Amino acid sequence: MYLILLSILFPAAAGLFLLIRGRTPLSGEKGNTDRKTLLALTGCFLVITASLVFASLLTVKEGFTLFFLTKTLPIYFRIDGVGRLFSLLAVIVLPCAGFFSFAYMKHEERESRYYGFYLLVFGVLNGLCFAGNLITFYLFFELLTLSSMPLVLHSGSKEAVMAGLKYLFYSLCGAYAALFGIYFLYQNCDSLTFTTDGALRASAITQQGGFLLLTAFVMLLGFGVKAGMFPMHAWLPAAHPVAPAPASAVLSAVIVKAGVLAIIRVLAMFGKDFLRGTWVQSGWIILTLVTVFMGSLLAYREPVLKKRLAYSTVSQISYILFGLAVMDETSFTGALFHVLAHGFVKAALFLCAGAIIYKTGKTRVEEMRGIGKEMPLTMWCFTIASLGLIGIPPTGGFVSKWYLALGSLESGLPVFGVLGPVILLLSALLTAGYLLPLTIHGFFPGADYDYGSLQKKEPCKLMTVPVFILTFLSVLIGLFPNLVDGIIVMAAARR
Amino acid sequence: MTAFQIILMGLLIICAVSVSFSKNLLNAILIYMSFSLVMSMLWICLESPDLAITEAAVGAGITSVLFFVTLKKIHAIDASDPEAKEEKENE
Amino acid sequence: MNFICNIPFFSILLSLFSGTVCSVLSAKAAKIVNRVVILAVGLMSAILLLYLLSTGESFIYWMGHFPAPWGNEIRAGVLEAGMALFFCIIMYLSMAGGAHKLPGEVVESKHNLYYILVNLLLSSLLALVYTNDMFTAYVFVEINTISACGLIMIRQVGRTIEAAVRYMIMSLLGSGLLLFGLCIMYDLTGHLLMSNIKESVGLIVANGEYQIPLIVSVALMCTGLCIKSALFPFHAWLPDAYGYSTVSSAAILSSLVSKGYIFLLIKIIYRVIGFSVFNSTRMIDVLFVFGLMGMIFGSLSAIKENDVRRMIAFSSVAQIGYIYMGFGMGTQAGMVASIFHILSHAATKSLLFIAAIGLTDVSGGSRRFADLTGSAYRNKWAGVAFTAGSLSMVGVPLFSGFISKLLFAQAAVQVEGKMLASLIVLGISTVLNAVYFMKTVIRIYTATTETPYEGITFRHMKAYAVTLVFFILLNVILGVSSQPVVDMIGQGLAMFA
Amino acid sequence: MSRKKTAEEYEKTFAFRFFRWLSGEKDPYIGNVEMQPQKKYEPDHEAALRREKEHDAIMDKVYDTGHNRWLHLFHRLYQTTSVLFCLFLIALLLVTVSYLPANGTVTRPVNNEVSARYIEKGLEETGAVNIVAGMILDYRAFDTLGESHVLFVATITVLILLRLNKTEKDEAEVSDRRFEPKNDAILQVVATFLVPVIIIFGIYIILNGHLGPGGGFSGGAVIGAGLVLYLNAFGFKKTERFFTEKTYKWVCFFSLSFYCLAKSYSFYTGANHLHSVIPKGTPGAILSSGLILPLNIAVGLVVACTIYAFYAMFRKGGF
Amino acid sequence: MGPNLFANYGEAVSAILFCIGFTNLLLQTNLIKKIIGLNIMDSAIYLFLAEKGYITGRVAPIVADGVTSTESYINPIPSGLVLTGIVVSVSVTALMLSLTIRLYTRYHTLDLDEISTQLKREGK
Repeated sequence: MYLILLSILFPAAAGLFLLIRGRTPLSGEKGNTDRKTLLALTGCFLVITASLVFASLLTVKEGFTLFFLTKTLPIYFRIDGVGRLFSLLAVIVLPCAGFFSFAYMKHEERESRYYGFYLLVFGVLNGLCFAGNLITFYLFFELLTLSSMPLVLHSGSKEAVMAGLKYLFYSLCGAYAALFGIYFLYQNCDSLTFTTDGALRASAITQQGGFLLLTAFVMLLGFGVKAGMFPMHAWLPAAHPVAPAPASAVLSAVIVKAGVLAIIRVLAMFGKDFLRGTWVQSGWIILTLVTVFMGSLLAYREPVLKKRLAYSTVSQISYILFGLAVMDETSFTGALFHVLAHGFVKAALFLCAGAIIYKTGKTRVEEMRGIGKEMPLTMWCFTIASLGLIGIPPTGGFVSKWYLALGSLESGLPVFGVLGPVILLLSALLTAGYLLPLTIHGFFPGADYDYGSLQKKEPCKLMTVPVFILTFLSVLIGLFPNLVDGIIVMAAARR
Repeated sequence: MTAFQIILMGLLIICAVSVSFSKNLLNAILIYMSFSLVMSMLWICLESPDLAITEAAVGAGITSVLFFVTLKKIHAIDASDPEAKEEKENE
Repeated sequence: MNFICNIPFFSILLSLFSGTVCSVLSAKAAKIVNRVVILAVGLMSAILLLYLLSTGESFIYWMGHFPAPWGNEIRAGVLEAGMALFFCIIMYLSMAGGAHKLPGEVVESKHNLYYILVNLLLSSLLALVYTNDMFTAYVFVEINTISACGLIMIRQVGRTIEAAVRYMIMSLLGSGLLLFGLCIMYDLTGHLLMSNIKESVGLIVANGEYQIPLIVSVALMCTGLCIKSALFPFHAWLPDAYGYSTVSSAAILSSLVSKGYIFLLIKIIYRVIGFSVFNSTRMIDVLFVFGLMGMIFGSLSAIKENDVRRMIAFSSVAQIGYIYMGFGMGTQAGMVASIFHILSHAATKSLLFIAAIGLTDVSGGSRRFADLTGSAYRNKWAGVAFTAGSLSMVGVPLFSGFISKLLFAQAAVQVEGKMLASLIVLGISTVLNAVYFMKTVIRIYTATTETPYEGITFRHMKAYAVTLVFFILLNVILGVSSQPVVDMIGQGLAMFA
Repeated sequence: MSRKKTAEEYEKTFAFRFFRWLSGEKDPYIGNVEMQPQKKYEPDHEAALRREKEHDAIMDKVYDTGHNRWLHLFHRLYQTTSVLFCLFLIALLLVTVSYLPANGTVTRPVNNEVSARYIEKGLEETGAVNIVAGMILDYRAFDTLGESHVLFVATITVLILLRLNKTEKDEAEVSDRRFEPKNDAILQVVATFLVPVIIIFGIYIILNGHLGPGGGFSGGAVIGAGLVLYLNAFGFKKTERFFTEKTYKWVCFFSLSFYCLAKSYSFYTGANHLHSVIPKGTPGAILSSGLILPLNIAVGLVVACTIYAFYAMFRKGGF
Repeated sequence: MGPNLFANYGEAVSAILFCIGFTNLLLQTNLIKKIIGLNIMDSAIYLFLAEKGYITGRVAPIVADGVTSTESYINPIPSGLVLTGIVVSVSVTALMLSLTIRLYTRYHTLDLDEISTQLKREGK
């Protein structure tokens, strides 16, 4: 029990410590040592937190109540399958991106603030994954928005501030919409503790069925904002280009997944049987499919690399949401698998993009011709990760998309059962279309490329190693899906 | 007695309305003073001598004096209107 | 009679008497007397609260030698004692937090007058809380109004005097309506004591006689108190009054004075008219609609504002709208939510005012957002406190604001006809709150490369920082362990009946 | 057959706006929410002055009601609606009045056991011949305590507003006297006769408060009026010999303290059912009716001083 | 319309006076007239209250010759309330008038709208 609490409070406290104590590193000798201590501290904190989380993932079995907010609303923590999965993702991606940013953030101002909030986000994410009921979850959901916003607007430029505000307002609006759903659930459930399948009272379903469906839809939309679902996706492409690359990686790989986690929880609260076959399901599937297709299309048209990746996130997250919306065992497995796969891949991609920007300063795709010659290692990782995102067999992406398509076909939904896989396939083609040219032009810049000006720009180890790890993991789960299957099955059983 | 009361009340309403429409502030205050006096008479009619005494001392006396002083102060600030000598209204 | 039962009487008389005493004391002594009195009253109220919680029954205290319908009475129950305690806490913290601004904004020779006003304000609030007699309530409402006016214009700049005039005009309209309604009520029932009036009102309703005068009287009293507590269309005086008076005054005014009137309204609803009779009048719908409008328009005006303190003041308009919306729901749950919101809003709003003054002080006294940029770095404590207050206003869990919104939503869900309207407006207003408060928070945490203003460290504002810490704690306590408070409110309302 | 549109034309189409929204490029905050990029602070006085001038110009334009027809119209509308509202209020109140119990009759709810007891037992329970005095100073003394503090707090606010410091005070006196003759002989002669009469009358009203109409407040007001007359006739110099701010402060303090403490004693004994040691005396005698006479005296002192203080404050901001 | 409008002529008059005062307080631009309106409004309420106590044919509640029967005196309660009320209204009037003086020394006008215009012009 204390492990859970510690793994939430330690990083939060460490983050606050850095925020309060930290001052901007000065230039010169003193600044350098200051910076070194800061980095060492942050590194230690990250490692300690990660080990704490691992320890609690492995050892903690029972939930516990911290205190009661009101008589019937406890702050309750528990580690279940789904939480374990998401926590695993967070605990791998966050330290990687953290170490990456040690190199990346070298020339930015106010590093201590960045690391402070980074650690805060880590703590809050742990809380989010370990939350055992809806109110606790909502608490950490709000805190996540608030603590991750400073990462987005870190640079303090006008665009960054506007993007940060946009992120904040989109997320808050979504969260409030969801909050009203929570009020209704609170009225119609015996308790808000997460269950496996439906917590609604039978009487409520018969009496207020229509209203509850509306509530479910509003909650899905509200949490869908965080997951970048279609009508409210606009904050993602605005926030990503301005945020520092490691922050984008975290944002896209983990924080956006908080929305997915939320939707899984909501789905479990309402129960699949309650929602299956209703207009809510169809509406939701339509939204996800629109998002999948539209995201890919927009990514295809987008010239700025990070923005392209952001649209790609919009599209890929909706793969997961589609898998959830189908409400079929297989597709659910696929969705969970895609959470991991996409998390690793997208983090790797963003870190690669960050490395490119850091070393060459180029942000647009057409400028990146011949980049593979300059930074071969990075580009190789980029290529492999791209393949993962497209879903080419040896990678994790393939496995997840296979499950998704299979589940959708198995579910026997009238139109979407078939339409879904088709759109997924189309979108995968588009994904190939917007990611592979980068590799192709990167390695084969064409005859007119000026090889004379070419110079090796491979980044330092602090940058490449995290990228390697993430790429390797994305391939690993593709090669040995059974490794993850254990967790997934557990998650699927106790969702 | 009733007729007297009704006349007094009519006077009250007349006073109140003419306060609202009088252009000159001094006039307004004077009318308000008479309003208070009528009021105190009315209270005698209503068998409340305590109120009558108090109203006569306060409404017609003190309050009006304060109004006059205020008016005088205001004219003094303007230093333009020399007809502000009516502050000697007590009892 | 247990000796503890004397506490309400002691607290009122002590604060009243201390006002008189302060008039012959020097500024310094008056300050000490003021602090001691507030603390003593707070302590006594706490003891009384514990006593009442243990006995579980309210009691009546004769003010004189004569029993119920002949003499004055005061009455103490859980809710009253709790309110008194809470008012004392907020008042003490507000006074402590704003003490350092007083010498700069008020002439030295008038300091003791300021403390007289505060003492009398406290006594009038206590009397409003404890009284069981309508006419006593009216008299103390007047004391409350006049001393609040004094608190506004003690800092004598043009704006505050203008605001004081506007405040007085609105307040006097309100008092007039209240008194008129009270007179009609007296004519119908022949009583001035709350419990006796309630009996007679029950008879009147049962007989079906005098229906129209009854409704008109209720409407007049409600309108009067609404005007006095700055419900939406009557809020014109509020931004200037809160925005330009000295900071302790602003905190006290926004968190206590208007709340005193609202508490009186609650007493009238429960103890004079009767909850069910009140609900059967159309008055609650009117309150509901104006509450909703206040929530929206207050927030919209706050968004447009470019002066941080006026922004907070406009936010008060919105928050008072919340309280009236709770009344308008016409259920017990709505009432509990409103009362909780009174507490939560008082704790938060005074925190915001006091924190804002810290921020403006390190920005050369300017309240414009442009100058406030980065001020949270210059005064770290105020920055943190402002952020905490904003989070509470926005309704982030763990702060008191979340609980009150939760209670409102729960109450709204139970009311058939008004559910959708209240939930939607609650949502919109919350988002609007988020817009202007988070905007400010980002603004004060946007670092400036170069500022003309000096920062301030802990050493130079110990008392101020400690006050802020207490305020934040109060907020968090209300947000985390709300259940006992809500239970207490429920128990107190049950005692009202 | 598609027609190529120019960029400008395209920007106006719905499709463009739709795609802009779709791709998240549209920012609803720009221009709506105030948030500008960070600028370095540069003190620029000229710009500030210019801004101020422009601001003034704009304000002139907006608030020049003579030329601003819409504002004028709005004012008219506001006034009309207010008048209509007041007419409505009159109608409402008249309807209410018409439903009230009939005036002057014995059977109304107002004439119940409360007033009956005041009349029947008032004399014996309070010792006051004037039942009203007995009622406000004994039965309902808490109200009256509040009332005298209303007066007190009003004086305090007036002090806050109008009290001046030493130098300002002298100037104020000079400017105050500008328009009136000093030492008006007629006034002084009249005042010599009138002032003692007025003050004695006031004292009579106070002391007779429990026996007949009158009481502390009205008597105090009469005395105050006498003091004001004296002040007007003889000027501040004369009055300051016996009445200064200090006198006021202490008189007020002692009277109010006495009031507070006496009433506290009576409340305390009443509520705790203790025997009060204050004798009631024989009804009708001057020294009777327990605390009512001393309380009347205290109130009278406070009121007299307060009224004089009001006047002096209004005249020259101090005394 | 109820049955007692003409029997309650005193109350009716006081209602009308109340509204006149109310209108003055609300509408007059001149502060001093506003204050007079306030006083009229208060007086109207006191008249209303005093009418409540009045019973035809009885005398003021000052015990004469030791007669203490209910039949001989009017109801004393309203008189007491009005007495308290008058003090309150005097205090408020004094306060308002001193505010007026301060405001006038600062802005040289008695018109509140004009003052707010001036305030906006000052921009502070």
